[in-house]
Amino acid sequence: MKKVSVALMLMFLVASALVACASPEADSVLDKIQEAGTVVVGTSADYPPYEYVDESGNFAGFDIELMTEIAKRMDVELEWTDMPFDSLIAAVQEGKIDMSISCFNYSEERDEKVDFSDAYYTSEDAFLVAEDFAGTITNAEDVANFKIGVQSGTVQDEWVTTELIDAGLMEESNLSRYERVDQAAMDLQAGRIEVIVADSVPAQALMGQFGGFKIVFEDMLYTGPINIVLPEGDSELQERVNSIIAELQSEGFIDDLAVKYFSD
Amino acid sequence: MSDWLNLLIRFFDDFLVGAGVTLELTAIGLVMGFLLGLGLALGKVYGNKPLCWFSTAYIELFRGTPLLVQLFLIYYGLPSLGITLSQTLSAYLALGLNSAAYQAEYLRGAILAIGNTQMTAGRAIGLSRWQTILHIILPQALRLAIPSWSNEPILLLKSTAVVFLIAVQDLMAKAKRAATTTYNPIGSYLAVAVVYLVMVFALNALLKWLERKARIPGFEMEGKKGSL
Amino acid sequence: MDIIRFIQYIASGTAYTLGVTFVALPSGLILGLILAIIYVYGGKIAARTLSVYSTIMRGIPPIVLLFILYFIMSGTINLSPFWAGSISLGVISSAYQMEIIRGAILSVSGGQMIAALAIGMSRLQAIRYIVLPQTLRLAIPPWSNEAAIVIKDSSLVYALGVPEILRRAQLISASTQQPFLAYTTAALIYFGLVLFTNTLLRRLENRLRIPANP
Amino acid sequence: MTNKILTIKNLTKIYGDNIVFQNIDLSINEGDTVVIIGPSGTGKSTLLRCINLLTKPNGGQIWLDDEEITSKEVNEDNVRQHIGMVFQNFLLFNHLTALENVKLGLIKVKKLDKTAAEAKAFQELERVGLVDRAHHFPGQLSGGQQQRVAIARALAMDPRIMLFDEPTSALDPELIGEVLEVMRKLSLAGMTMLVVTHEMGFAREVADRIVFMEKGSIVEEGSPEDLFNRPKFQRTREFLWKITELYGKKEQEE
Repeated sequence: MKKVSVALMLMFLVASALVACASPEADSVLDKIQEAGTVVVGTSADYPPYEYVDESGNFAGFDIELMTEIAKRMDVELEWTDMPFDSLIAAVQEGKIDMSISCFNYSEERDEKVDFSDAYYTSEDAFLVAEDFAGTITNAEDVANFKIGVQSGTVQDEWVTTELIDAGLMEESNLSRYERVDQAAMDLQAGRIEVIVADSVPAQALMGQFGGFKIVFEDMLYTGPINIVLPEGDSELQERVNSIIAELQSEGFIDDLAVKYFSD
Repeated sequence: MSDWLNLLIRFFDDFLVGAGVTLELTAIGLVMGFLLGLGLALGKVYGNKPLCWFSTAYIELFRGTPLLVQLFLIYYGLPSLGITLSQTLSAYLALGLNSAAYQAEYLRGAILAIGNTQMTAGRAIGLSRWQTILHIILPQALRLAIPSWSNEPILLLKSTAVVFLIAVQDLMAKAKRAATTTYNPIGSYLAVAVVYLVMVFALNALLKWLERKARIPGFEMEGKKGSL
Repeated sequence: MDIIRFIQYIASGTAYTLGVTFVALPSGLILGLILAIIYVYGGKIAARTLSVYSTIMRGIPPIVLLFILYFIMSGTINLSPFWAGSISLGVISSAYQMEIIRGAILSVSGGQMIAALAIGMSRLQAIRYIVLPQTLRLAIPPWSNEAAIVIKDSSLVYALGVPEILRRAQLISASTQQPFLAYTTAALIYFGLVLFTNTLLRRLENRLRIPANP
Repeated sequence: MTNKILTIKNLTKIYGDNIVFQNIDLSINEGDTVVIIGPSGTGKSTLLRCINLLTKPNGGQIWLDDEEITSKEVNEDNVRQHIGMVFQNFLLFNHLTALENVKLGLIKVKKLDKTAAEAKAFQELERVGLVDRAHHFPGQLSGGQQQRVAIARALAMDPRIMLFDEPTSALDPELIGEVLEVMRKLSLAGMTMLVVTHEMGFAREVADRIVFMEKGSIVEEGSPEDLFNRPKFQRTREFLWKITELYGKKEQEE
């Protein structure tokens, strides 16, 4: 009993000591990565099939497997850090993680804070509705007439907020922002919302998981190219990552991954 | 620091709206919890066997499970039984039902402290059982319960902070919004932490004041000396 | 999916819930104990500082604190959500546990300390051998309350994505379309855990009771 | 020339504006029993606490044997183990049995091994006649028994001097005798003792010297014979008269 409490106390002291040490800034993140032999990558493992935690508790998904290959080709170990989606950009910005892969779409506001790699995939937005949905959506803006659900902090959230709410097309009270996208799906099922605005790939995944949903509209709104988020102004690292992405694209590696994860 | 102040200024209106929602949730949860809690307390002390058993089970179950689970059960669970409540209504209901269990225990303690003598005295002058409870016991018990009860509003205010998880736009949801817009989660949550602190302090001061008010000489109950 | 596997899946989250509790509760106890000792015996400035710490920590909703501590921690060191969440809950609980232990120390009469000093014990020895053994016994009933609160608060790490009971209930309700059943199962598991802990601590309290202690 | 065990010079204690005692001079020879008497609130208890360094005096010096214990370099814990103290309200450690109460200081302070400590503790319990209560907790003992355990606990440290702070005033009358009996035996066995008490019978019979304190200073001191029969000061006489009067009344009532 004594030993256990001593061990716990030590553990706690070590943890708090670690918290107290901030990570020092290096000149180029690429140098730092190669010196350490490890790249620390942040993700928010709640967005299947891009990234999720599988039944045995391991990270899995399109982004995860892609990043594993990129790290292999950089000849460094890969270390994952899972954090809420909202905090990934801040973490890259403050140098707490080396880069982040989490189905990031390019946006101007994000580009002010961090850099983006070349796109490794292109996605579309989708409007997911219940099968008995009777409304008509011909233009993207028509969705403003319905009760919408989004995952908080995504580009879809951004699009609805700026293009629909700020533009005066809909009331903010008709938008529900969810912590996770499957919570939105449950509310779609319960009929509290009418449309989920999401990336089309996870939207299709939800369709498969829940059943009784359909996609009524697909287009690039704010989405489009998906990129890896890199620290601002580190061109060495950016070039290295871009060249590997180019390699993987020409070898057909990424297409194979897309087939594995995105087609049923 | 100046970044942080900018954030606070930029989202100040937003935080105020969120704080308003939080206070509303607290107030409605408190009132619902009080009415239901009073019923439960009376049921446990004076009810017949099934009523007493029900009250006890209710109190134990609601105090023995996390509020968040109760919230999800109401919000996501009930629709599969055909009951679909709105986000705000679900939040009110979860907070009210949860608080009722705690408030029932405060009230029950006070009722027990009044003791059987008051019941006997009431019955002796020809009042019915429920008349005695209504006119003799409750007026004393409610006053007696004030000191221990006055923890509940603050506990409830703090526990409302989970409702953002069912997309209710309370103060915590506003913090999330600020976090995703500014990419500064720590600063955003610190900002609302300050707002919560201010609300808790203000509420605390208000309750202290009310408690003093309730202690006006002449309104003091003999039963106050009872072991609470 | 049959009902047994359904329940099994949710129940396997219990390991995480218990894990979070077993990290948070003892670390909160150790930190709370150290802080309570400093509060009572550490002079005026320490007492003032710790009283501010306690007021702030207890005045902010646990989930807000959890997010703040979690972001600070996940930003500085590479901790999994499980560890970051558990340690954060431990820190939050430390403020409440400090108050419990401080109250208990104060209710062990000051004379006990004086009597220990009078036979030549140092202050630390007096705290270690005389004050604490009595304090910790006194602290068990309020502490068992806190244990139940920490078990219940462990559900908050759901928001960080830790696959504990509640998160699993949500995952399985999404795939089986049985949300009511899933959350009811989760609620009952939590209830069982709280009930079990309370019973265990009541036993402990009875076993450690000092005969005929005034 | 007898050995002086305790010497106090010019000792002063002030709490804020309140002067507890001022310029106290007192010395105690080896083997003597000195009894301090005087009205309540005249600083007698505080004086004992100062001697044991449980309270810091504002001025003056105290020597134990040849060592000045009020000097800054002194290790207080070390000093205290050589000065035994018995309190008005016993202050036994509530969570330990009688035996463990006596044993703890031997193990933790004197660093004796467990067997030696146990043997010594039994020896001390024997001295106060409580071997048969060794495994009882304080809550299971009468007040008189608790106080005797407290005496055994202090004796176990082999102190140079024993301080008694009104050891019987929290006891029911029928339990006072057993404690005084233990103290009488101790005194006869040559223990150096400084006792604050209202038990005039004990003072008269056992004390080598009696000190009368009032309003923070020593009014007079002398042999029991001199002080009781030929007090020099009016104040002493009044106090002694009051206390015997009270005593008389109390005895008649019971």
